Amino acid sequence: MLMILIPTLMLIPTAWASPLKWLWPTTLTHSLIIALASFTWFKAPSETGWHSINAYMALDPLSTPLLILTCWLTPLTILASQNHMSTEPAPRQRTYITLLISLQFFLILAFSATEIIMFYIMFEATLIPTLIIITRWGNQTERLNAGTYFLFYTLAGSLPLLVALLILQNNTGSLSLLILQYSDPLNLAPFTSKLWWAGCLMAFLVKMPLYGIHLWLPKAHVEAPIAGSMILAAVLLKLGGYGMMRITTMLDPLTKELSYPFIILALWGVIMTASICLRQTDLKSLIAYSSVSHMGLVIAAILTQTPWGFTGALILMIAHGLTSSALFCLANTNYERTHSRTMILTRGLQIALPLMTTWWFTASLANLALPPLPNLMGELTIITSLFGWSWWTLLLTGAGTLITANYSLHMFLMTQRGPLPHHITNLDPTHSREHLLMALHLLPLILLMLKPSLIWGWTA
Amino acid sequence: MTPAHFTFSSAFALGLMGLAFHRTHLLSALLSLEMMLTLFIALSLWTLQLNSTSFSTSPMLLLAFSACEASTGLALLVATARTHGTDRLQSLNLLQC
Amino acid sequence: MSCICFYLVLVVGLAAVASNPSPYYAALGLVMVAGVGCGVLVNYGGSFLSLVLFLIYLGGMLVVFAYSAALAAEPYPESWGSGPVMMYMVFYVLGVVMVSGMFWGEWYMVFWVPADEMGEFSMARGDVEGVALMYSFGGGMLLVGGWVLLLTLFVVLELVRGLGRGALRAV
Amino acid sequence: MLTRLSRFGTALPRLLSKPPARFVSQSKPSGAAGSTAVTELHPAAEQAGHGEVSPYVKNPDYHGFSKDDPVVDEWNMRVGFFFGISVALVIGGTFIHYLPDHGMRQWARREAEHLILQREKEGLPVIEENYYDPSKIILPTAQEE
Amino acid sequence: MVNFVALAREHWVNILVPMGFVIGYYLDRKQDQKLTAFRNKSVLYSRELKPGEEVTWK
Amino acid sequence: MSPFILSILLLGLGLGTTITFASSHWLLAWMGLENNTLAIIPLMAQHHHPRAAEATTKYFLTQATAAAMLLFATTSNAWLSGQWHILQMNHPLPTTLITLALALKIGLAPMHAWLPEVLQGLNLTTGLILSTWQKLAPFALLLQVQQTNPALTIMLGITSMLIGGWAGLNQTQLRKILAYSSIAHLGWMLIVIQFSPSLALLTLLLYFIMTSSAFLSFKLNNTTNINSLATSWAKMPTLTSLAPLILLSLAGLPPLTGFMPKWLIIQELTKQGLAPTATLAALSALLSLYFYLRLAYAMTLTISPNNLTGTTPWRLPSNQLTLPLAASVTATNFLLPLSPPILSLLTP
Repeated sequence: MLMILIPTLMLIPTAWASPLKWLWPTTLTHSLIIALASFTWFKAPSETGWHSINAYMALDPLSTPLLILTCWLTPLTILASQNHMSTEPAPRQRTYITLLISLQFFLILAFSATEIIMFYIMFEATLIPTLIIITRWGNQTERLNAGTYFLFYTLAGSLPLLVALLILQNNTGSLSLLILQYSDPLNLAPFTSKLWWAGCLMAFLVKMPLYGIHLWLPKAHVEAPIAGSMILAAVLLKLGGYGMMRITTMLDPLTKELSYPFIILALWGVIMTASICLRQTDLKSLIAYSSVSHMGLVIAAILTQTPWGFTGALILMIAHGLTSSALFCLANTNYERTHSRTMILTRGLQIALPLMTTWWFTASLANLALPPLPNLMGELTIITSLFGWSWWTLLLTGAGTLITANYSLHMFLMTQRGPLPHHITNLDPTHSREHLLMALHLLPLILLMLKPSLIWGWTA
Repeated sequence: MTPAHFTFSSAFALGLMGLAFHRTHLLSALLSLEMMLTLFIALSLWTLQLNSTSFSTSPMLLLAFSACEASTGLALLVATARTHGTDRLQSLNLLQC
Repeated sequence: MSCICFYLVLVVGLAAVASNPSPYYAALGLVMVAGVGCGVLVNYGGSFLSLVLFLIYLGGMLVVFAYSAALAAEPYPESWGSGPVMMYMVFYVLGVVMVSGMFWGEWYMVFWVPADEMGEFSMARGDVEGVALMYSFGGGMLLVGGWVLLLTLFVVLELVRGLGRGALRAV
Repeated sequence: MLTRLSRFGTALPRLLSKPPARFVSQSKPSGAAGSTAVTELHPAAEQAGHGEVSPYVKNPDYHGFSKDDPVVDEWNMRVGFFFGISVALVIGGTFIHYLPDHGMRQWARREAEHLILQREKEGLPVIEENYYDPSKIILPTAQEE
Repeated sequence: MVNFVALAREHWVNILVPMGFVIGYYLDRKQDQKLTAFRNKSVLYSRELKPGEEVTWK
Repeated sequence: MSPFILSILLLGLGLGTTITFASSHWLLAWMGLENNTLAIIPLMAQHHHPRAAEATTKYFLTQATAAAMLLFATTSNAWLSGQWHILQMNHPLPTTLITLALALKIGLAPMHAWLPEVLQGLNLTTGLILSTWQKLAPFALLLQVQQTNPALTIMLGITSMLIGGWAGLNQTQLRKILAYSSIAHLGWMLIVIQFSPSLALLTLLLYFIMTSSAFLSFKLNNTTNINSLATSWAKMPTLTSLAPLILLSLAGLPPLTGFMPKWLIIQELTKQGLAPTATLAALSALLSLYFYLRLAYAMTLTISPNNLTGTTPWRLPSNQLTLPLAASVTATNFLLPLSPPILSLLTP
């Protein structure tokens, strides 16, 4: 555990001490090495149990893939931000890298915490670097609004969680994840226990986000700089899913009935947000809404509380983390060249940036869950588990899949095909850096097809 | 409740209400603050009633402190009269929002 | 009975101060209260404390009179005869009467004069001896009191130092 | 109006004569002039004044890493590709591929096959509702409790 | 020689993260030993170290 | 002000609080409070401009009233129970009165209106003294008084938190914002004071640390309103980049020190079966968070257009003392991991 955590901390002095010329390659290289070292976490000695335990942290098959995703995403954010940070003065570049690294630090602590309060603190701790990244390095003035939305939605959801957790702590005497599932269920008055259930889940539902409390997400994504969007879509949303999976084991008798409206709302949100994507003009906003749509599936799967549901949710989270991050990077390559996110202004890029179209194609296909990719594996597992819960969900999930395919293709055709408008003929060619970035996003996704058991989670 | 207790309590409450509700002049407010006088009487009466001889120093100390307070209040009256030109409390409105 | 009269005057006097007349009259009310307070104390046998109150407080009131004459002089001073002041006065007195009604019937008179009980045998009165204790056992308190008076001296000096504008402005 | 214009003084002719390069009309000009390439309207060299000069002007072999120094740029690219692809993906992928029995799944499968073979040999049903043999579990009697 | 010094001056920062790995590995080991000691105090879980084994933890 | 007089005044300030700390008799405690009030008044009015004089007058009136109320309540207590000892208050009426008088003295919500105005009239150093040192003595008394009515302190606490959050929302003056933040923090302390006085004390001390780093950094930047915060990066770049952390620590966001008191207080409240109150308290922190966030936006997270004179100050050497600021900023941001030892230091 500490073997990854302490090098992550050491990245911060590295970022401040390295000469400016070598700042970006140094941090990139070292964070890549850390990501490589984090692969050792896959070496789990037991089937489903905890491993790499120390006093405060431990890993299990649920948290390991998410942790490795976190470690993998940090070098990618560093790689992606290099171009648009190059005009900033040196201390700000270093501060930016420091924020990204601190985000990785907090996320590692959050995913590996064995104490729920520790998880809670780190869950909230990720807000501050993200907030600063969004509001300091975003481009438009709306970023301040987006930052406020982001902070207040999350906090308003998660402060009741703190109270709920402390109630649980007063009743059980411990909040350790290692033993909590063996403790007795909470004895509260019926109405209070329902409120408690909602308090426990609301923070994660806001973070995921559930349809209806998702309004912070498109704003934050659209206004954030590329690294912010990437890490937000790829990892921060997954904190919500991870927290839900952890906490539902303690909500046991209540979830059976109380989850009904939430499952329905989540699935309804899949369709609604996917339909919003269909008529979206803003490229980043489209990708953000597609995140909401996918996360709706994850919420529904977790709330069914079946092993298949959990497996599907984890697979979809990992796959979506890589895919949506890749899509944001692609959107950013367009944005850096055309300075516009409006899709109608950036059409026909296949002619100008032909190799990039390959990446667009792959990423779009991954987003619409093409068969061998892990995205499909996740979605199929989720759809199956939901089908087991109720037959009627097939209407919603089926329609959702259909619309997802629709808007993914729409996004691809809109941006890549057709004639190139005259005002953007003078584009820079793509950089090797961007190809490296896309390769580092999509190759792991493709490689995961070969060994999906890595991201199956608890169920072997 | 003894009449003496009631008397100084109500007198104090009256002074407090006067301070809280009706202030035209800063000087009026300071005069209302002189409800400390009732506290002097109360302390003295308590001492005298209980025959605690050694406690009868306390009214003297109270008197010394309230004299200090009164003189500080009057000094502030001078200071505000210098800066604001009047001692009307309504003119003390620079800091409101 | 004189005691009850003193109490009444005390309360009415403070109501007179509180009902927001011009500072002239408020000071007058306070003088009245202080005088009555001396009476109350004498009634209880605290003649030394009463004397102290008389000397210090009424002496202090003189200063306040001077201040109100200098600073808060109004062209049309309001006494208790004027409308709003009278109204408040009546309101306050009525309020006190009503509150005292709440306690009606629960009065118990504790009217003993313990400081005088050994009067026949002692040369000095209890309160005098008590105050004199300030110079022996209560020396610490005397120090604190003296310190505060010194502090107040500096406080007042600092407060009225001003910006070199000299005298007070006209009202 | 004239007085206001006169404030520009000598700058005025310059302001009027040369429209800024960025204000390019996007509507198609009529006639033969319509075929003019847009690139002619704002060639790369003139962009220098807008703070955004294409790095390809300075370094045709630009890789997107360092705008100032071609050597640093290329070295950055090499380092990035080496550590990203060769080290992280290839070595990492190899490591994961040769991980000993991730999640003990192969072991579990072997055990299951063994168990099935054994049960078939013994003539027992392949799957049974009791995980343990109930006869082997010795419960304490009521008196002992 | 001078070249080496210049190189070291320019790239000494690259030692920080590997140093972090070393420190982290060392601390992990210490943690394991601590937990082993903790476990060997328990009657239920304590056991002797096998030959060549450093910690019973894990 | 002559240094001799200044030293006498500072001595009086320290002595007043110390006397109150040391006393077990209400009269002596009252004397300490009076001493304290008298000593700070010339410090507040030292510049003799109208706003300072006004603030001093308002402060004097409220503090004198509060002290008189305190003495009245203790005299009544003596009349009713014959007891002058601070720890042995058991008649409900004087206890309530004393609590209200002390609430007026430290500026708790229904009696809070003087605090923003007074703080607005002071310079930042005196404001810092006012919002830290001057709260100690009344708070020490508040800790010792045994509350007879549990609803009173909870109501005071909740109203303070809500009003402190709500009224700070539309302020543009930093000192007023800090005053409302002080009210909100005192609300947090009051809500837990009867359940765990040591926790309230811990909250107070942490609030002192956090608010002093806020005050000192504003002082270093020489700003008193939101507008002029925008140029602070030119004066003190490092501090400016740390400023959001200070402000968010005041707001109580997790990995920073400010979360510790909130966490512990919420824990104590849920332990007492007051979960709805705890939730309300936690959500009221969002109100305060909004204005802290606005300050952070103005100070660090946006960069305003600037002119040449605006960017020069950092070239000029500043001779202001930064060591206390550095220490308090460090403590403001990084004390949360140390919460177990800090807690065990303060809880008996």
